[in-house]
Amino acid sequence: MLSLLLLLIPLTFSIVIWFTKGMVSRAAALVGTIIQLAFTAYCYNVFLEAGNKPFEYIYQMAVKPNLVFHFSMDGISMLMVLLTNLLLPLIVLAGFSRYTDKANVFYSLMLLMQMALNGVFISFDAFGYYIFWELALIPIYFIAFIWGGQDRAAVTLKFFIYTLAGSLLMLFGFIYLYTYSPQNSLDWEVLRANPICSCEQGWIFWMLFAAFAIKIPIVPFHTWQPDTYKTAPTQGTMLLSGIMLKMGTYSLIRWLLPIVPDGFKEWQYVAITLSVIGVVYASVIAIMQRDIKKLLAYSSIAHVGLISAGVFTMSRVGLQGSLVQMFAHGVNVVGLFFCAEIIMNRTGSNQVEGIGGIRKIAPRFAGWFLVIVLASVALPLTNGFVGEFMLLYSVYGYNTWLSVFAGLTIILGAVYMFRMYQKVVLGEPMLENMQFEDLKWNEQLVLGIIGILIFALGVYPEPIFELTEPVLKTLTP
Amino acid sequence: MKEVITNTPPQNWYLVLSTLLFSIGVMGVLLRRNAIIILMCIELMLNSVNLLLVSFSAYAGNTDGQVFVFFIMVVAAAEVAVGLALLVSIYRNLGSTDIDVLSKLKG
Amino acid sequence: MEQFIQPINLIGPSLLVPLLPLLGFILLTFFGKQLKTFGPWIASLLVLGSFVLSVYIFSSLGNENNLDYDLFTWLRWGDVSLNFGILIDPLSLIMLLVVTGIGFLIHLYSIGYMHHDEGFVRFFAYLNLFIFFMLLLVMGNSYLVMFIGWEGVGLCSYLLIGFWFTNDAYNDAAKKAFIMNRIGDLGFLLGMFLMLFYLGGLDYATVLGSASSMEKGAPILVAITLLMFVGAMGKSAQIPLYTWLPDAMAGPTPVSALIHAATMVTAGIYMIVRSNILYSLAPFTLEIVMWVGVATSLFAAIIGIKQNDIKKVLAYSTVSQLGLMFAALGLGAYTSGMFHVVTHAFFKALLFLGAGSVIHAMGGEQDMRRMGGLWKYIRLTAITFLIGTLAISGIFPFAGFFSKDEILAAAFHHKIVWVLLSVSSMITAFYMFRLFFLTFFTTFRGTEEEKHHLHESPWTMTLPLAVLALFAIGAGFLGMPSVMHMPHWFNGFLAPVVETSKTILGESHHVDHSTEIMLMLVATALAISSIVIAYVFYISKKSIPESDEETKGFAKWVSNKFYIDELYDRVIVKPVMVLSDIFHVVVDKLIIDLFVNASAWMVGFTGRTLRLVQTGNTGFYIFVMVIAMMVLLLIQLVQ
Amino acid sequence: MNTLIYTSVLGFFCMVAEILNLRKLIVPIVVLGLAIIFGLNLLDWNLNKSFFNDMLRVDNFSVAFSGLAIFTSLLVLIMSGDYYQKEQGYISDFTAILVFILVGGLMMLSFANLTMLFLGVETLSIALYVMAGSRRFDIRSNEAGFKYFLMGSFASAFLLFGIALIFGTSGSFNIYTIAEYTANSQGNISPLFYTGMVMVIFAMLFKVSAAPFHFWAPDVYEGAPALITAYMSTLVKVVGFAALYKLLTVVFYYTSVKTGLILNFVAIATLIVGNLMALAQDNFKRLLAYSGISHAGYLMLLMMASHELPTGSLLFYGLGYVLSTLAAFAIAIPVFEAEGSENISAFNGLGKKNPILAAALSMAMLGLAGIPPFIGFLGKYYIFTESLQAGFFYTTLIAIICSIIGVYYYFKVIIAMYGKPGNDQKVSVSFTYALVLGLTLALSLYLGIRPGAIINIF
Amino acid sequence: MTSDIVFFLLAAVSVFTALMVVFSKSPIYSVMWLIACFFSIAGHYVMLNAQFLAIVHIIVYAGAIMVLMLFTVMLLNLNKESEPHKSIFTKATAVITGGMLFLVLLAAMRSTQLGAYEAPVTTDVGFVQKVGMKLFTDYMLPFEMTSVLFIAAMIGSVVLAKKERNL
Repeated sequence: MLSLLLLLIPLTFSIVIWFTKGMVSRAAALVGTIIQLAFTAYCYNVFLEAGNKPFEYIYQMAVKPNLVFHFSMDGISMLMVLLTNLLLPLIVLAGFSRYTDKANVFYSLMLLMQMALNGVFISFDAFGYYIFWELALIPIYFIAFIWGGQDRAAVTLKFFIYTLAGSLLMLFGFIYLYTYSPQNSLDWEVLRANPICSCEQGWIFWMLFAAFAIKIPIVPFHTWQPDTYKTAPTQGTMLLSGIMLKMGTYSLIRWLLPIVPDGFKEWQYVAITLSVIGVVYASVIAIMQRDIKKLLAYSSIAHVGLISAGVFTMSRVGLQGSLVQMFAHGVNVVGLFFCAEIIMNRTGSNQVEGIGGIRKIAPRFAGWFLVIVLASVALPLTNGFVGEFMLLYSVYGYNTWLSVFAGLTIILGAVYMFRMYQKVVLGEPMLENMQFEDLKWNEQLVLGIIGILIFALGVYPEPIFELTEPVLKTLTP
Repeated sequence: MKEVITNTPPQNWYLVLSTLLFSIGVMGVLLRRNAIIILMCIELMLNSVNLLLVSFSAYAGNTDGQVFVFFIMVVAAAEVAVGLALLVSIYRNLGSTDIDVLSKLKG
Repeated sequence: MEQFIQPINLIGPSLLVPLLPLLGFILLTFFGKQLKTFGPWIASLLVLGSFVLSVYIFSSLGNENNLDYDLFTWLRWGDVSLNFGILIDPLSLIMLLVVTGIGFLIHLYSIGYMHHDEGFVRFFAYLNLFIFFMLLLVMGNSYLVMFIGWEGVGLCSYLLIGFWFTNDAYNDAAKKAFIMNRIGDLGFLLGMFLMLFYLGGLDYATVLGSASSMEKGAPILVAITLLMFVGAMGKSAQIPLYTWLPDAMAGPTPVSALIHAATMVTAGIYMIVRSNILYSLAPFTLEIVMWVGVATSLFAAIIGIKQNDIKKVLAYSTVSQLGLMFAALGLGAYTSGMFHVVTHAFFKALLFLGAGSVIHAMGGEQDMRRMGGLWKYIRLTAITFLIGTLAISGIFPFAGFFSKDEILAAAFHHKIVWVLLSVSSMITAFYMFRLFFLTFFTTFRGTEEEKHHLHESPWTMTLPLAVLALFAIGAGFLGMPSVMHMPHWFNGFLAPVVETSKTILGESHHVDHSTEIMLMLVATALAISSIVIAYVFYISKKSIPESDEETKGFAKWVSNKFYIDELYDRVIVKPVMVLSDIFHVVVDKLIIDLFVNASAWMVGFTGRTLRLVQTGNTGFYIFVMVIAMMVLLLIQLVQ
Repeated sequence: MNTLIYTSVLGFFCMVAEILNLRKLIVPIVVLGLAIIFGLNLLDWNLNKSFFNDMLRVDNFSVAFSGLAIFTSLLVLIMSGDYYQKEQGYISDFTAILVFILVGGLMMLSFANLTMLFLGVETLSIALYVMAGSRRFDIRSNEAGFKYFLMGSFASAFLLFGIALIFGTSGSFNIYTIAEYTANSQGNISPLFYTGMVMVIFAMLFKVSAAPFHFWAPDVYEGAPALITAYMSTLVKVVGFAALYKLLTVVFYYTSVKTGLILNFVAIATLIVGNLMALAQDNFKRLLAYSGISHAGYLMLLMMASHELPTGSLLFYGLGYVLSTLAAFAIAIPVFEAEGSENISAFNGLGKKNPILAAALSMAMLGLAGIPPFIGFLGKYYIFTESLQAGFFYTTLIAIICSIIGVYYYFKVIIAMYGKPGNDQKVSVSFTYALVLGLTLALSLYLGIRPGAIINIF
Repeated sequence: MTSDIVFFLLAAVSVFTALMVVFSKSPIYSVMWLIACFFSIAGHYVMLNAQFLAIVHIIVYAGAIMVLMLFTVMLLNLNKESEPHKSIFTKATAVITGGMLFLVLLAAMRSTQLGAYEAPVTTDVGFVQKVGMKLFTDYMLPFEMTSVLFIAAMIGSVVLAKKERNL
């Protein structure tokens, strides 16, 4: 029942918010997400004490074909739910510094999205999982489309169709599994216990992988991403990069690895090579990006490339590292995009070049921004390092040369991040009459919380290990 | 009244004849542009069916076929009525019954 | 390694050592506004506190016991768990003392030096953060913790080089430093992976333990040590990753003194000494280390001759000295290298601070061609600077003499190395005295305005100078050459650390006393001759270096640092930038996206083409239907 | 059986009402009557009886689909009151014909004899020819009506020829007897039977507008009055597929090997034609026509898999399609009237001026595109499951790829609503449209969550 | 044998008139040829002993439907060579298609064994009583439902043919 509540709270708020207006919507959204966060904290406690029993919920929708919503919880799910519900209040709060047109719809969609994301992470039946997976796409599409910037129609449509194409292939894979697995069930446990003949796992792997690779995105399935990140309103971009992208990496661990283990092994080398190529490729592109959000988008591709590479090593350290990094990247990228939003909002420019001098006017902002930049270049004692270390090590364990190649990310990451930081924040102000107000209370709060998370997890990531270790034990030999 | 016709051509001949008439009807539909002639060709097709049914019915000694023919006639009548009404309506608007003119809707 | 008794009572103080500067950093960052006047003092006092604690630990620990304590598990997966722990042994103790001691002095100096800067408080926050990371680096009980400090000091270096962030050239220098360091760090990281993979852990005890059971020259050890050495190259500015260090002089002078001369850049040496067992087991790497060290030493020294910026000269001298240290390490003389680290820390810090004082006096001018004759204006600075210069030139009895001599003695059996190193130290003596003469003697070449401005620095600046000068004189006596029949305290203190290496490497080529004396005399003679040459050039002839445009031929190459920066720019930076654009424009936009868009376009095109079939002509429709009908019939027929 | 008779009576009532001058009451009474008939129809659940010498057979299949057909007509008739407001003079005629269309549909659903099927098809079609051309002074309407008429009667001729051949070989019009014949003479079935079978299937495929027999649909949908388009695209398609399904599962059950390839061919063609050609459309009705064709393609998958008896999926998909399409029309009709255009551009700026309407239309479009959590997704899910289960691997894959393409054109409408500027003139939606809209969307959401009620009915 | 000759005669007439329907230039001739065709088909009915249908056929087709057509042709004044010619290509395609359909159908019906139908077994199937009995017992429902069809068609025709714009 607890898991149902996890869905119902945001859903209820989503509906309620639709009927409010302006400032009230904003406040209601904040209240809703905070309540959800509090509830998640409660769930976390319950989970630690009682395991997944209180979360088990099965709703049989139809008998033939067997449609089931099976909600449950394990360490990985809990981690992702925590991340989602932790970031949502921050994302909502981030919106307090600017006026949003039709705020009620905006926040209603956002809460709907939260519900869907929670659903994705606690679904233990592929059918329910798929429903939520798609459901998550609708609000974000509308958020990106209605409140988006330049070329929004074309860009968001491309995004939607691209991701949907992947999802439908995944659906095909799932249906095939359903039809030809002995039990005629899509339940995670059942599918895991009765893997389909390994002769078929190869192509089913690709069906599922297509969906995840597009969502993550792994090069070369990424071309929708930079433009979408750029066009979407920043809060949407935060949702996309902070949480939605994690759906892909989460699914690699949750669905791809256990369901088609042989296919996974068969294609491991391709997937891991693609991921690592993506890491370097995106990093190199990011170096010369002129648009701040696109730069961050490419950096995100690089980071998640490493995450997926870690997953594909199939090693304990890779999986553990990817989980840590998923959480860390979620926090960091939200912070980065928030900073980008602040910059773009106040200077009116979205270019890396030609701003400068922010540091001089708004030192507090510059400081927090630097902290997040450092976390994203994986400086030790920030959360970014923990995961990156483990991931690189896991890649090393798979192949030495790949790890050298992947390791370039720590150099290239520094190159593009510091280039951007220098051009945008340091130096003399280059815009005429630049007014750059230092952080407002809500921004201070958001960045402060992100900063605390960065260091807390960087110094003491143990809670994540504790949470996820039992699951990983079952996933890897 | 029995055995009125004792010696009839093989039934396959009727089959071929109806098929031929049917094909002529189809050909007419394809060939002509005048709607009313197309309508007549369709009637021809229906009649070939009728003939076929009657022959089947007669050879199998099964009245059902003839009853069906009756229904076909009924429907044909209704169809013609509606068709002609539509035709008249079109003619009023366009002054023509050329079906090639009726190609405003396309794409 | 035998197990030591854990001196539990020292854990608290040891933890406090790094935490005090961290506290300072936090205080100054968040309450900088409120602490405008007292902040720097608080920061300095906290570092002093660390120093005092270090002394306390030093005195109560001695070199007999180690403090090796795991605080908590940091990273773990499966059966592997990597702990966050501290280790205090003789080696870290030495570093602790140097870092906190010199750190404190430089804090103190900075109070005077940075007083008028608007980022006064921020500066101290950064300095404190640096001290924190540096202490972490030397106190960690595993390579992982060392890596934290390793990267952390890199960050601080970045922050401090780019301290005056409105100047984009400085920012570039800062970025360059960070990225160069990162390149090294990648090596370090990969080295750690190998260790973790093959040696089963990252803490020193495990790594060194399992390494000592391996045979000498095992490829894996060579690989590990080479990779770690790449890290050291980055951090300690060795060829080919040295170019950041001269640029790093963009930072405030105390920073140059603390980070880019005394402490951070020696981290590479610390690391190698720390893992001396590994290196001893990998003779090939040692060879490489030695040659890189020699090459760097000579190369940087040559470049140093033609530099005119007072800090640049010192920077190249630092690179050169670091090369010397690596050469020592490469020769297996770990303690000698470490000894030079310590003495170098003193005299190089002294020199930098002196240079800072000069710059302070000159109102920011750094070009030696515009100085001269400062001796009478800033007497104290000049005297201490002279001490530093003598020390670095290796004149008896200054600190540099002893440590340098030890290294040369160690190199003696390797004649070519010995010759090259001797040449390098000769050149060192030459350009240092060139610097000294150009700055302090003959006549003042600056503007009138600058002349009026000349004044001695406040006590906060001169006191550290004086203290460091004392050490520059005295520190050498910690390691008396055996010929003097005095205990070599330094070697004795570090003995436990390098014990195992000694046995691995076997008895080092010990030079007998007469040779030793001969070596000393040769070295001194070379140094003095250099000084004389410098004197002839710059005092007798009163020649001043020509302006940049006039430089020609080889000299032009030298003064332009052999165009190495330009080379890197051409060969690495530009291609990467071009590659970035190619990836973005050609691969991303053109190839991949084209593929995506083309498939979309194809679909649309097919749709538009199919539309033509829908002509609106009923006859045609029926025609197609009949044809299709026939197809169906035929399908049925054939089946 | 009662259903059919009462519905016919309801149709006659409309005529009488005209004479009695009860024009104002016609629509309410018919709606009420249909509602009652809907209830009566459900009472026949599990009746499983044949009537009139096995002319009709009422079984759960017929009850369920009749229910769907009646429900569809009910919704359309609710809207007809407002739609024909300006043509009060014809209201009784139109209402009667609409009811007679339903009568034809009901015959097609419960037939046990090919005579009934034929009469049903003809009743439905003839009434529809009239309705498609009922805007007498609109050339497009004329053209639509006449095109539909010509091609429809042409297809009817084939249907009859096929029936005749089947009758000739099996000696009966009763579908169960024919099935018996095929079952008994396995391997010895006359080629005439197969030819007849192909012709009958062809005629039915024509009715459901499967490619390459779809040509009439876009033109007729575009030209016909919007309400009739709505009716055609929903009722006719559902009923046509149900009848085809019944033919395939009863009459041609034992010859499914022969039908398989034909249906496969048609299914792929329909999927591709429907989805690809919809991409380039500007006219909303035409777009929905192609969308209807593409949905026919998905339903063709079910026809292919019909030997597995996926009746529940058929019903569910049909219902989902009806709900989404009618919802779209309930919004489109008032918008068309307000804007005076039937192009997609009529929706420009709707998101600004009528946010609720726009949201509703978005839901309808997402439902048609088959995106969760709307009913359209579940329908597709079932279809893919069924067809994969039946072993049609590549066809299913094509269907999946086509549904990706499908998203694009449904989103055209959404993009028009939210992404393009329009005028500020608000669109007012009368109560009846709102009622239909609310009903359809609520039901589609509800069934999206609880499909069990429908899907596992059989 | 006589019946064979009669059959061939009738068949020839049927096919010829049918072809004439298709190829006549003027609609009015087409109508006439069609009526002739219907009569020949009625002849077949008689041969097949379906007297009732033969009569109904004449009445409905020749008497009602064709008169209606003729009436329309006259009303709309279509009795002239108004039809623009289709291109030769189209014509050829049409003819070929028609021919091919015939061939395909024949091919599909090849080797047809209608063994059971060598000769009519009972010959009174087409008599009025038989058909009438069938119609009003077994086929009662369809018969009744034709009324619905007719009413629909009737209303439809009325609606479509009304001249005034609004009531």
